[in-house]
Amino acid sequence: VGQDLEARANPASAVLSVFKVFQQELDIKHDKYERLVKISRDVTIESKRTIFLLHRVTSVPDAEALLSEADTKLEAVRQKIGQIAEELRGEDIYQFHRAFTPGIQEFVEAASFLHYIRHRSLISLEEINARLVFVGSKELDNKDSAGSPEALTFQVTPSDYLLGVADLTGELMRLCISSVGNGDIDTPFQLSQFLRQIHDGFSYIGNTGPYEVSKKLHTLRQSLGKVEDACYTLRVRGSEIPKHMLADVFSSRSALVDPDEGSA
Amino acid sequence: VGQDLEARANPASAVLSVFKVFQQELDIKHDKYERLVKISRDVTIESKRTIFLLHRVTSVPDAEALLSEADTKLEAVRQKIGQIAEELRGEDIYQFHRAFTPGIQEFVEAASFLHYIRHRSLISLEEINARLVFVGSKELDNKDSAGSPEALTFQVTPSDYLLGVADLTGELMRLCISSVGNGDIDTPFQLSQFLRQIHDGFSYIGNTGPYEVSKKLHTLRQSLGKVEDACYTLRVRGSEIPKHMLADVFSSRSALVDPDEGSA
Amino acid sequence: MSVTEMFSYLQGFLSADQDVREDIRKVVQTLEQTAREILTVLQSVHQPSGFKEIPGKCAKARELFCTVRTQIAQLKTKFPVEQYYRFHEHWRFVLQRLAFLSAFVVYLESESLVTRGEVAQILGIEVVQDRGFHLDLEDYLAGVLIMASELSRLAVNSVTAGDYSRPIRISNFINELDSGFRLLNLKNDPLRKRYDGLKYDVKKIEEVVYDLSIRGLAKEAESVSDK
Amino acid sequence: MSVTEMFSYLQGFLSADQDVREDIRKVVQTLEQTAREILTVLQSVHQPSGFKEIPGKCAKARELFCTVRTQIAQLKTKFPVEQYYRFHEHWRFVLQRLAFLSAFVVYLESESLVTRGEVAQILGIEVVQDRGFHLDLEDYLAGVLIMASELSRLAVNSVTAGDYSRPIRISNFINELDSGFRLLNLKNDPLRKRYDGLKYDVKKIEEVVYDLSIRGLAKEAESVSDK
Amino acid sequence: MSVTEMFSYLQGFLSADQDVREDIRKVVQTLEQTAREILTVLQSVHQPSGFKEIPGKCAKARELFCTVRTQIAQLKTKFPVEQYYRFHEHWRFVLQRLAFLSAFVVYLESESLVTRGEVAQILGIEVVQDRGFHLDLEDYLAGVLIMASELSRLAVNSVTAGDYSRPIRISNFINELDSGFRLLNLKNDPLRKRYDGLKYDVKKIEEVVYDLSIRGLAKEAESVSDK
Amino acid sequence: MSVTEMFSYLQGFLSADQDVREDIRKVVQTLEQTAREILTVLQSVHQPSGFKEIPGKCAKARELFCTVRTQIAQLKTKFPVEQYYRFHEHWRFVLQRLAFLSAFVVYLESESLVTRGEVAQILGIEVVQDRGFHLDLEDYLAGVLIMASELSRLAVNSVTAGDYSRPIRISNFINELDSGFRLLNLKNDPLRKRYDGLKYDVKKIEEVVYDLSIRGLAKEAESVSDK
Amino acid sequence: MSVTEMFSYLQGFLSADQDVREDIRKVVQTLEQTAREILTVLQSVHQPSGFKEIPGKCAKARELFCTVRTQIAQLKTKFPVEQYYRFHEHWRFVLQRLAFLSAFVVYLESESLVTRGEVAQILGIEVVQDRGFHLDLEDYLAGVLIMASELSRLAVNSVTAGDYSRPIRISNFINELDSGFRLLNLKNDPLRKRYDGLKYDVKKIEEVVYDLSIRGLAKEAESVSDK
Amino acid sequence: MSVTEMFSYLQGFLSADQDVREDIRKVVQTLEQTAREILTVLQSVHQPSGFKEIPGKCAKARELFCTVRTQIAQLKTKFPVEQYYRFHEHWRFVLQRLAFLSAFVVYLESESLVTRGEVAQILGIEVVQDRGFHLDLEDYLAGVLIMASELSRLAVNSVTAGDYSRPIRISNFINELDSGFRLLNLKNDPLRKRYDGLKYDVKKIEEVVYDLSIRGLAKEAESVSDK
Ligand SMILES: [Mn+2]
Ligand SMILES: [Mn+2]
Repeated sequence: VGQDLEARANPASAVLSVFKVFQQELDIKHDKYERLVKISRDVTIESKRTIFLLHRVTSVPDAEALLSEADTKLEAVRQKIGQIAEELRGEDIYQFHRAFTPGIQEFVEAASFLHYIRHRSLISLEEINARLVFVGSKELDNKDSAGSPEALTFQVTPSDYLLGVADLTGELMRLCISSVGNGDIDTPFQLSQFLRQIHDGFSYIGNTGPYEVSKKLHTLRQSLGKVEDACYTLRVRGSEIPKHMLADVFSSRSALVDPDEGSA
Repeated sequence: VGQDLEARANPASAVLSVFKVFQQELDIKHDKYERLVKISRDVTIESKRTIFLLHRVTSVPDAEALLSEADTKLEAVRQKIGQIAEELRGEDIYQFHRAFTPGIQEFVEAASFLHYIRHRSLISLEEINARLVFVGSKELDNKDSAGSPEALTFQVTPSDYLLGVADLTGELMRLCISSVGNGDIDTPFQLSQFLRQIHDGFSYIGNTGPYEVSKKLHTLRQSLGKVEDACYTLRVRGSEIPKHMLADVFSSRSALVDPDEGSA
Repeated sequence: MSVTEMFSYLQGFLSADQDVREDIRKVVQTLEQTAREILTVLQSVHQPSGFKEIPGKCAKARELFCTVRTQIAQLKTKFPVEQYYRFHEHWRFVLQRLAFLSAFVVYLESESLVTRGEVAQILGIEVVQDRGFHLDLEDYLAGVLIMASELSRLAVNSVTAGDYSRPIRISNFINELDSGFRLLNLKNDPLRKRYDGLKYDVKKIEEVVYDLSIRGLAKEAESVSDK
Repeated sequence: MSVTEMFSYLQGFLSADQDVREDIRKVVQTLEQTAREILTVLQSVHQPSGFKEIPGKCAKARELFCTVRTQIAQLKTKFPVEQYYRFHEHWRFVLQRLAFLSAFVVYLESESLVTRGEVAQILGIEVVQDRGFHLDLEDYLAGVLIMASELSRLAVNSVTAGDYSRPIRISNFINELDSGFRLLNLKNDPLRKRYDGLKYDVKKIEEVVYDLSIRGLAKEAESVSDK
Repeated sequence: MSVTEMFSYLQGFLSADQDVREDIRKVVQTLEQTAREILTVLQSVHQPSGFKEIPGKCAKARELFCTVRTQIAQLKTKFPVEQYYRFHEHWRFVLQRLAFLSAFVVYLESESLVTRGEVAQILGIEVVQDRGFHLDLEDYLAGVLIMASELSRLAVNSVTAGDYSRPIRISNFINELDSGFRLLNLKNDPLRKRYDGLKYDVKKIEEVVYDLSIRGLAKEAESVSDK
Repeated sequence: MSVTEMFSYLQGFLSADQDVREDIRKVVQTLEQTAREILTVLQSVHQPSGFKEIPGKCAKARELFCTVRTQIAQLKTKFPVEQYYRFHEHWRFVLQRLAFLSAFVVYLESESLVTRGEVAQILGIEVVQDRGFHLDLEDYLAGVLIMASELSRLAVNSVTAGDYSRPIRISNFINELDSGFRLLNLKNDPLRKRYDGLKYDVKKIEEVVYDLSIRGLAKEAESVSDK
Repeated sequence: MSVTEMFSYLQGFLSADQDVREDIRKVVQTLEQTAREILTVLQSVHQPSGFKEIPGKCAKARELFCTVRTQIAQLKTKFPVEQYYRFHEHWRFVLQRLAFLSAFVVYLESESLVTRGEVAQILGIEVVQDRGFHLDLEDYLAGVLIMASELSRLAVNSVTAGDYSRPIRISNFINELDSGFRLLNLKNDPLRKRYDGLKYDVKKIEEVVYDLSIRGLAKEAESVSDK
Repeated sequence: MSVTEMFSYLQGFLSADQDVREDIRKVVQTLEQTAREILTVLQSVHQPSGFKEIPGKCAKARELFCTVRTQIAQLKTKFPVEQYYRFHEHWRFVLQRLAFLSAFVVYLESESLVTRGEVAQILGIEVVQDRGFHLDLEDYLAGVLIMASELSRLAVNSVTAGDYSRPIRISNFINELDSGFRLLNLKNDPLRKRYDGLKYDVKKIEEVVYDLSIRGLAKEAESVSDK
């Protein structure tokens, strides 16, 4: 490499020999950064696909099968995050944060979406982080279980968690509109309640959070508005039932008036 | 996958079965796009490193060795571009152009920089493209030469070429300033001549070129200004020689007044 | 070759490119004009009076698609076929509109989803990229989504026109379409945004069907169509 | 844990983060104040009168670095050591200035390039990341580059002050530095921009040496320093 | 002529231009004030109580248009007539508002589309450019589109006020307008964007008519109007 | 006085200014915290369950306004009263939020528009500038407009919660507000942009009233409130 | 006249307008091409070899201005003369470039400031608006400012080419220009921004003259030109 | 008070505010005109011929400052004194220019740094805010920094005019100024950015002194001034 030519020219130069070390240090850092960017892109794409998969939940009969498929997909994403953790082993994670923050936010979005669909609650930062513990460097490779059982952990930052949850609200809004379209009137009311809680949470945090959160607040407010509008429409139209051929409705569309049977 | 659950739900649905095909087609396309983005990032980084290497040419004694090292580096970049070409085999290259254009522009910048240093001229689009012909899918693997000798080519677009050359001017400016610092007064005048030609070329093209070129024109103009200023300074200070102890200068810094001995 | 010659050569290339684009723009304008005319023909189906004339309107639209084919044939001559995506942006918008109009005509005629192949045939273009000027999958899908939104409007206007069975058929059709789209992994692009709109169309149609149900009009409609 | 509780918890985290940043900002302000004082002490070397007093000025600056060490010691207590890069932006600027001042003092004292270790020692911090509050390589390099630009100014002012040998020594030093920097592959970041500035410093110094050469003052200088 | 004399002379032109713009701005402000007053008068038609008073409100608005004509007459005196487009931006916004208000008054009076000529007459200006201060075609169309959006609001409020026939008439009118606009080949400019909004107005009004239909209120309305 | 002495003296002013700003920032932060708490309290009125508890929530908010008054009292002590506009930007945002919250509480309590004087009283500040720390007219108006948008949301959620009369009252209120704003000649500033949003709120609420009217729920609501 | 007829009729106006703009765009493109050719010719004066050929280059440019006049003559036929400002944006950019090129040629020929009248004559247009297609004052001034920046580059390159007297003449010229511009009361518009750039040109040229003066080259230049 | 009455009343405030701003803008325009005239007078010091006439030019400028005082006196009458910062942006720019011009005159007269008090006196305003219309510290400092950049230009032009001692005096003065500024703890605002420019002025002037030194012209200058 060029440095050798240099060094040959000034064999005694102390300056050149330290700069050779600097060159290596910088290159190693940049290479690591690049690798992290690439893994992060993979994490983003696979998380997005998981979210798409989860939206199919309102249109398939066997929701459980779909959810377990989502589990599998997220497990693959988790493995990718394991690679990130591997790269960050012994590093200050904030040093390379910009490289992988988009991917992690998308993962939070996907994981919290799955969690909501399954449990109708908000996954906590702790729950997310608890899943990002990796044992050994090749956790999947079970034959090697005798190897070093040193636990490797990845810690999602509160900011990334918040940003992921902010994006989650957009997906919840989509889920809400789909639910109405599929004749499920229970889910929209549940979702409006849940979204309102998240909205109130974010407005409680206000401008003390990271700058990007404030930017996403507007979209969040819009999503909440759409969900509230959907509930409003359901209520308004529901008001008409008693006046027109009520029996008919009961017989043909019982699901509509029995809120306990919504697709949970 | 989720589509199977869907399909099982509506086994007879023609719509679902065609959308299953669509899903595949889209995923394949997006995956290819992603791969191209990643290769392009590699091309960018390696090209940039080649450019850094080439800037060392003014400070090493054996320029040839350094240039051949740059050749080796660019050959590696070329191989990466071969991978791009492989991905694009049979595709309309403009379909994925946005994925790899940054890398290709950086490659043009590096290749034209090397060419200028070696030949003191502007490499043409044809010369660049002529090098991007790849024989067989694994050109390096010479054992396999009996395999299909199908030639794979990559065509740099005129726009990418122009954008790369626009960036080249920044590197030439840096080379010029370094040359002055290294006491080489021949190169700056050569460079100012060359840069002026490129500048006049770009201003001849004017706003008929792609939008990004117009944006880079301002930087190009600034680089030219810096080079012209450097030449101006050399000329102005040169004007003082005859009046003060001329002999001294001849003996101690003969290189300065003998423009034929500049480091070519 | 001197730098000046090289830039002259490049300038030649750029000028040629601009000329090609100029030519394309002109043909695309005529296409847009025809597309607006087809739309005007088909818009009448939203009028109470227009429901009976659907076959006639479709025929009329089919005729205008001849003009479209001629215009697209001209468009094809304006640039090398392998550079489709270089100029894609110029006709993408109108092609999506035309895909929509094709899909709408086919739906009105047969209440079925037009295939990509059928659209290609109606427009006189290819399905597969390597065979020439073709219909990009995304553009086909965009056209289908525009139709979905038009159908939600049609469902509303059908009721106004006193046709209570059509909304129910539209509902079934749109639901199937929705299931199809759910299979796709879209990027954050205009298509994704349009697809988000589909949910609102589905919702709107569901509301129409609901309104019919609670008034017993849906049943009435079914029994009518059963006959 | 309810959503409200979760957000309260997060809000707590965010508030804590803001408090930490507030604390850091305050200490950093005192550091900036001290850095400006050191700079004022060292600036006098550019004055014709200042040249003889260099050792005294350096000693004075060394004293002020004690204050710096105390202040950095305080800074270290404000945040968990493993979160260095989380708050890096807050002190990056002043740390580069301090690296520059350290490098400048060392150069004035011994005409040699300060090592990263020496800077760390002067500032009372670590070189290696895992050992605690450290000097980032990029920040060290930035400091060195600021010094290079100061040296080009010093070369000019040395001539004004009648010292013709110093520019030549500076020239040799800067050339070696330039060779060193050429080995690095920098990203398109502020450091790269600063490094581009080095070329102008080298050029300026070369011009000074040239001016001395053509007037025979360079030789004079050498013979003086040879004695 | 020296450079100084030349520039003194040129400054005269610049001052004159600035004075003209200042004068125009002042008259335009009074126009905006009057436009807001007319709007306030016409807004009352959205109130349940306002429906009966439409003729009175229109008469009131017509009176205020006298003031508008006086103000525009003043505006005309502020600049040479052939420099209309030089200062167009100053009054374009208010002229579009006034075109909207004219169109709205005329619709409320006669349920017909105001022509460009009628707007020009109401505002006391010309239609064709060569005859003086005129109403630009784009500004007329913008005014008509603002009215369309006002009518979709009126359709909603008519129902609230218990007038079930007006929405149906508005629906027909807006559909006609929509067909009309489809004949136009608009550029990608603010007008085009405004026109894209028209389809939401059309849809909204169709939904109002739908709501009336499915509840049998539309027929009721017809039978009322038949009497 | 030497230059050094002069600048040392000037630095005193700069430090004082920075200290004042630092102090202001800190108090403003506590104000923002309290404002967010009040918002959290009041936002619960959008919950279906929250409707019955409005008086309680208002009382709770009123209590928190005591804290606000204390905090503003502190703020007042941080700078000379005649320099209000020098530091205006620091509290402008939170003051607009507080004006909104005051207006919202007053509306929830009495369904009337808070006056600028009342807001001033709730916040413990003056209306007129010469009497001390005051509420700028633009800030009061901004607060009122934020409330308008909150009320359009409330109208929607009232219906969801089964309260059909509140939207009608909100509609009347907002219409009055809209007429009021039309009297103002606003500059092209952030306030104007906010005001442009008011027409969407008006339209939104009108549509809610429409939905109630067409289903006969508006009448029902009236008869309920008549009792 | 039905709405359809009315809009068909209006479409005629829109088409006509679009055709006019299309025509203008085409001619403007040819003008831009010629302007770029003139620029290429004149830019060679920056080459060391180009200095002797200035008269030849100017003659060459003058020839190309014939083409410009023909093209502008064509441009004039494309639209009614009183609609100059309607389409001004289409040619404003190229007209400023041409004003610059005219000013540059005149300066190279006679080292004097071109008047607005001379530019108009070179381009074959009018000075005063009422007499037809004219050169707007702002466009003339923009052209002059572009030339000022070209002259500061020329001053530098003159020295490189060994011509030491030209920069001094340029310096006087630019200073006069600067005084002239200081008489103008410019608005806060693009022209003002361009004018702010002039002071950098002035400073740059002063530094060139300084470099010559301190080396005694200015005197030399004077004595040469005295002969 | 009804909402309408309330808003009518509020409109009174808004109108008054707009009138005040309009009045301020007009007076500020006359101030800008006078400032440009003073600048033109002082610019002549950069001309070789201008060096002898400095006292005369300063006297001329002093006269024009009378006009400035009259205009500022008018400005003061346009708004209540305690609302200085409400309208500060309107005159901030011109006040900085005037502070620069005052500083430049004082420097040319006495080669000393004008104090804030002196500037205030020249402009007929107060130093301390509580005593009325005053000179903000930041505006004073901005004016001083503009002068520094003018002095670096003056150093260059002095050499051209053959005055070799002035650059050395300017160098000392600017160095003192630089030390002064280093005592200030500036925020990250426009002033800070301007201050960052000071180091380029310092460097430029040092290079001028260097050029004089290496050619033995500095000594010559000293011996001249010694006499
Ligand atoms: Mn998402
Ligand atoms: Mn580059």
